[in-house]
Amino acid sequence: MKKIINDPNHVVQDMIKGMVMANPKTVKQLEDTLIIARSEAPIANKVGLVSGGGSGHEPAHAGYVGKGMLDAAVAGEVFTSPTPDQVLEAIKALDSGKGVFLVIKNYTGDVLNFEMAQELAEAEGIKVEKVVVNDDVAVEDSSFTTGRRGIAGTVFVHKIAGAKAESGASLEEVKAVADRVVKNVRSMGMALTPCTVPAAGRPSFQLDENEMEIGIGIHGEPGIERKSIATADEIATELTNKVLEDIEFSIGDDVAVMVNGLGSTPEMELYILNSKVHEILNEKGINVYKTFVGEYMTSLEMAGCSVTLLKLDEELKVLLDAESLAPAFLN
Amino acid sequence: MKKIINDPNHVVQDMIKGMVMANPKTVKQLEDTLIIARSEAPIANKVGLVSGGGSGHEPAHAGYVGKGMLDAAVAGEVFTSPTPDQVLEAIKALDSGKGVFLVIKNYTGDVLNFEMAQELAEAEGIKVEKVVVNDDVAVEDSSFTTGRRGIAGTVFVHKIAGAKAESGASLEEVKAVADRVVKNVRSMGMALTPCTVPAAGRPSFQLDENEMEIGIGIHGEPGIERKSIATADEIATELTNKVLEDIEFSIGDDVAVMVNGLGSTPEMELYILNSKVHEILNEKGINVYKTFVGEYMTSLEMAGCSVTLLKLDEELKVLLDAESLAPAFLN
Amino acid sequence: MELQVKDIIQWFELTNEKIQANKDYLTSLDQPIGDGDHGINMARGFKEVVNKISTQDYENVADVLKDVAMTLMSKVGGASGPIFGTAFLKLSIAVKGSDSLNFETFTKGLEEAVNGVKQRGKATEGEKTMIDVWSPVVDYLKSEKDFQGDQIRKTAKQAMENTKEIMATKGRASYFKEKSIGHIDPGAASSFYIFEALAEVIKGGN
Amino acid sequence: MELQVKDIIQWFELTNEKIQANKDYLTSLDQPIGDGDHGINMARGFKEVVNKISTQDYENVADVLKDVAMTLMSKVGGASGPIFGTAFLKLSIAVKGSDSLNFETFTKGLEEAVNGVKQRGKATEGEKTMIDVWSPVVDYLKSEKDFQGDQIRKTAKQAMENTKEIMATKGRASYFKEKSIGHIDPGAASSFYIFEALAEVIKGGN
Ligand SMILES: Nc1ncnc2c1ncn2[C@@H]1O[C@H](COP(=O)(O)OP(=O)(O)O)[C@@H](O)[C@H]1O
Ligand SMILES: Nc1ncnc2c1ncn2[C@@H]1O[C@H](COP(=O)(O)OP(=O)(O)O)[C@@H](O)[C@H]1O
Ligand SMILES: [Mg+2]
Ligand SMILES: [Mg+2]
Ligand SMILES: [Mg+2]
Ligand SMILES: [Mg+2]
Repeated sequence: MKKIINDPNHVVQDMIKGMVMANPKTVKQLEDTLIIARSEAPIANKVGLVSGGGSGHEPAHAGYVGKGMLDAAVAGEVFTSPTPDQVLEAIKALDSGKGVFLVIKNYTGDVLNFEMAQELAEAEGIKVEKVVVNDDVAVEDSSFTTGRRGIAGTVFVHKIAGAKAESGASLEEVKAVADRVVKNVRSMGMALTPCTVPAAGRPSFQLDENEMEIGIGIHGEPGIERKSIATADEIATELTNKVLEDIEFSIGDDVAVMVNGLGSTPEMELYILNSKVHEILNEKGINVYKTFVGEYMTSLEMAGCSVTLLKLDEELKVLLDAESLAPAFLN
Repeated sequence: MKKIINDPNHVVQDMIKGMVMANPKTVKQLEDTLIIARSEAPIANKVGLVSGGGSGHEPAHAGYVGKGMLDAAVAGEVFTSPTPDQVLEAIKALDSGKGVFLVIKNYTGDVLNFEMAQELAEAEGIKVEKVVVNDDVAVEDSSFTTGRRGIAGTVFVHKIAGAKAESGASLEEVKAVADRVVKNVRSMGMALTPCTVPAAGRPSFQLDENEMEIGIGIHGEPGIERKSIATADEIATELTNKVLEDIEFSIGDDVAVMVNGLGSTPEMELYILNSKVHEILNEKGINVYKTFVGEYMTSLEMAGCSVTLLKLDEELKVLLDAESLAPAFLN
Repeated sequence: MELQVKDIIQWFELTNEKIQANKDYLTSLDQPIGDGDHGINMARGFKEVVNKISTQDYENVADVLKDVAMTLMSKVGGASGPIFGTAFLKLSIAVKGSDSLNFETFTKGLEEAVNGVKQRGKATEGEKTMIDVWSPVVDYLKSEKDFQGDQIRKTAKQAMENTKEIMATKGRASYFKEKSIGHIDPGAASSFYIFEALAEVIKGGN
Repeated sequence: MELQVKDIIQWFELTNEKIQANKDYLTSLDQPIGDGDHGINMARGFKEVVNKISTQDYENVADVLKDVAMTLMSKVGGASGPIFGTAFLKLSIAVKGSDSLNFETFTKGLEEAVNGVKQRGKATEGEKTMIDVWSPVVDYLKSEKDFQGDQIRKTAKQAMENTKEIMATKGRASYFKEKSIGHIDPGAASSFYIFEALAEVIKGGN
């Protein structure tokens, strides 16, 4: 394991410290927690937006804390959901009376811990709503979720629900738009190499020199198929078609595209892939409204990528284009 | 070699295509070239800003094309400077009569090819000035440069000279401020793993499982020392101190910090490093004005990082804070 | 026999020893069919459990169990934190009031624990989770009259081994079914250590 | 003998064959002391050179050399593109007017080429570059009266081998000096292929 770290059991704490130091004006760490919140939180008359999950997916989720996106991100240990007490702290720190909205990726751990926090917060009289993001079309049920996994599409939920909340919308309105994003977003990923959880010290799986794994999750959970490495065009075609099969698109539909790197795949390769994704969408008469190429939801230093499509209506476009001051999604 | 590509000899063309597709409103590819330019170029009454160099350093340089930064980026083959005719095309496409400014990283190839382009452009009556960036304190002269190499500090030159040019400054004024950035910026890097040039098909060097290389260049050129892998704190200390030794800082000086990932180092690790860099600067009484953590000047999928410090005066602060619409440096 | 406060404390001290000793093994079980953190999670959690309970004075067993539950809940995270947390919380609630645990109360409490886990995680037997160890142990206890350490251990061990053969059923895609076969469920393995530790406490107490 | 247009064309065809055959070798020379692209660069450039000159009709040698130079300049990039481009451009300019090249003109032209390279790259002998092959070849030619293929080849080969021993001098840090020793300079190696090809043309022409 070759990593620039101090203590493998202390990476999350050390990271959070470095994040706050990098953005001292915009974010703060809530004392004795692994929560990064907007420095001005709680914000009066605004629904608070909380997300989070295991660490190792940076810039998710702390990079999306900022005006127009999240109000707080709760970090768990690497690939491990944060605990209910931490999520509860975030909810309590954000609530300004208008309620708090939770964006949860669909993993058993995340769902259980966030739900327990929700129950505890509700018991304290705080209004809480949530959305569970399940954009990954690779697997119907995976070894540790019920239903689809949540991957890179989550970032669109942060952006759009964040813009809605920023506009002063109610908790119900924020939930409605977040649900609409979840309904319209699909993703699929693939990997060329595994990644190593620092405290584990060895790679989570093995892939031969000429193998790739299609449909992999963002923690190295198994995918659909392991096969010989293909060209960028073939990979783009397989991922894009799987996504397109799963959601109804009509000619003239507007989509946002995200070509997401999982960690060590160079931007060069993501752009090569992007070119084919666009070609496929053009052929089908689907209109690309906006494209995002880069690292948005990573899996430590895994090599690989995912392709996300979000079908847009007029309101979603406006919210996607709205201002964001989150360091990892400046807009 | 595991890469998401089509033809190893065609990666740069494919990448440029995908880049333009991702940002169709803001940039264009100049026909029959590997040049990405702002879609509205040439811009009347504005000094044109051109940079570029070998590919494989993405988002450098095309990601920095946009309002407030570069007007064009010329891409060479992977790790190979673009040719004079390409640079000349960019100069000609940008010139609006106010002259064109070249930002060159100090590698023999870049300097030679850009200089020849400058000579050819001047012969056609275009005013051209340049700056050669040499921020890398690791080596005095390297195997293929005379003088120091140019690495991540170049991004600050793009940002600040870009903001100056955007403000309507003259060619001489742009050059003066770029020279000031170069005088005040220093960097140093290290690597944990090598990278593979697609057309070469094998890694550029070897590092043992417990080895790192200090002072490495962004093409895998040799550094100062190969030694046992150290902790993040030790690495931060070594890199930061080398930079601090090279440039005079006084208590109360303002600096911009860039903690740059070389390709496959997770953001988590960069933030861990950042925390120690800040600690060292705090101890010395140096004031961090702004911090940039992420991938700014990469070396394909190399694992490693660099630390850059830029000493700021009042004008540099204003220019650093000025608006930028370049996709890789939104501000 | 009846389990006293000191027995319950010893139960978790022994569990912790086993978890720490098998941390890497538990993580390795989580790598092929999970995300490779189970040993790390459990080791972090049980270390804190022992830190917590070995410095407190307890009047009754329910309070020990509650501290165990709350510590797991707030230190483990992931799926296993709330699941094991819920299990011990339900056990604690079920045995409230008793300052020692007789066989019947314990069995009843463990049954409540399994029900709580099923409700919390929306899972049931045969889905390759820790339930596939806890539920057979409860079934075995219900067929008995008193604590028998060896039999508890044997039942848990067999149940853990059996998770190897379980393949994902309803809703799980076919490629997944095959992939999960042949692997012991990590949560089942840590559950085995929990019951093995219990068995040792019982044996010592006999 | 005098080198005719067809000889010059053959010179670059043979050079191209050698460069293509040794592309990986040249790249591997560039890995320890450079950035691992020299073979790729040279192969890309010389392929284009041959494409260009084998489809044109030439009246005189200077025009062939000019096309070689311009093609290298616009297709190679890196340091070697402008360097080799400049070398052949200077040679072309120096031999302008002659429709074939006698020994004296060629030698004079090659000397101009080396001067041009030194000026362009601000380097000189003993700095572990292609100059350390070109310059000894010019020196040898100046000591001769006519083309002798074998001797040109031998001189270039020896000079190339000698770059192994050269260590970075003035200004180059000490750690670097040591690292570069023991490695042939990649540009010196490709220069050797250029002169070896020339030697074969001469031999054939004799
Ligand atoms: N819904 C569930 N019900 C009961 N146990 C579960 C459930 N989901 C997961 N588990 C248990 O949790 C274990 C995984 O724990 P762990 O690896 O620590 O958390 P995570 O899956 O979040 O990484 C599984 O092996 C399984 O025994
Ligand atoms: N200043 C210089 N003068 C002469 N030759 C040089 C100079 N710099 C580099 N070279 C030659 O160029 C070769 C490297 O070429 P190449 O690898 O293609 O370009 P780059 O160094 O830009 O990657 C070196 O081996 C050396 O022979
Ligand atoms: Mg986990
Ligand atoms: Mg090069
Ligand atoms: Mg796990
Ligand atoms: Mg080279």
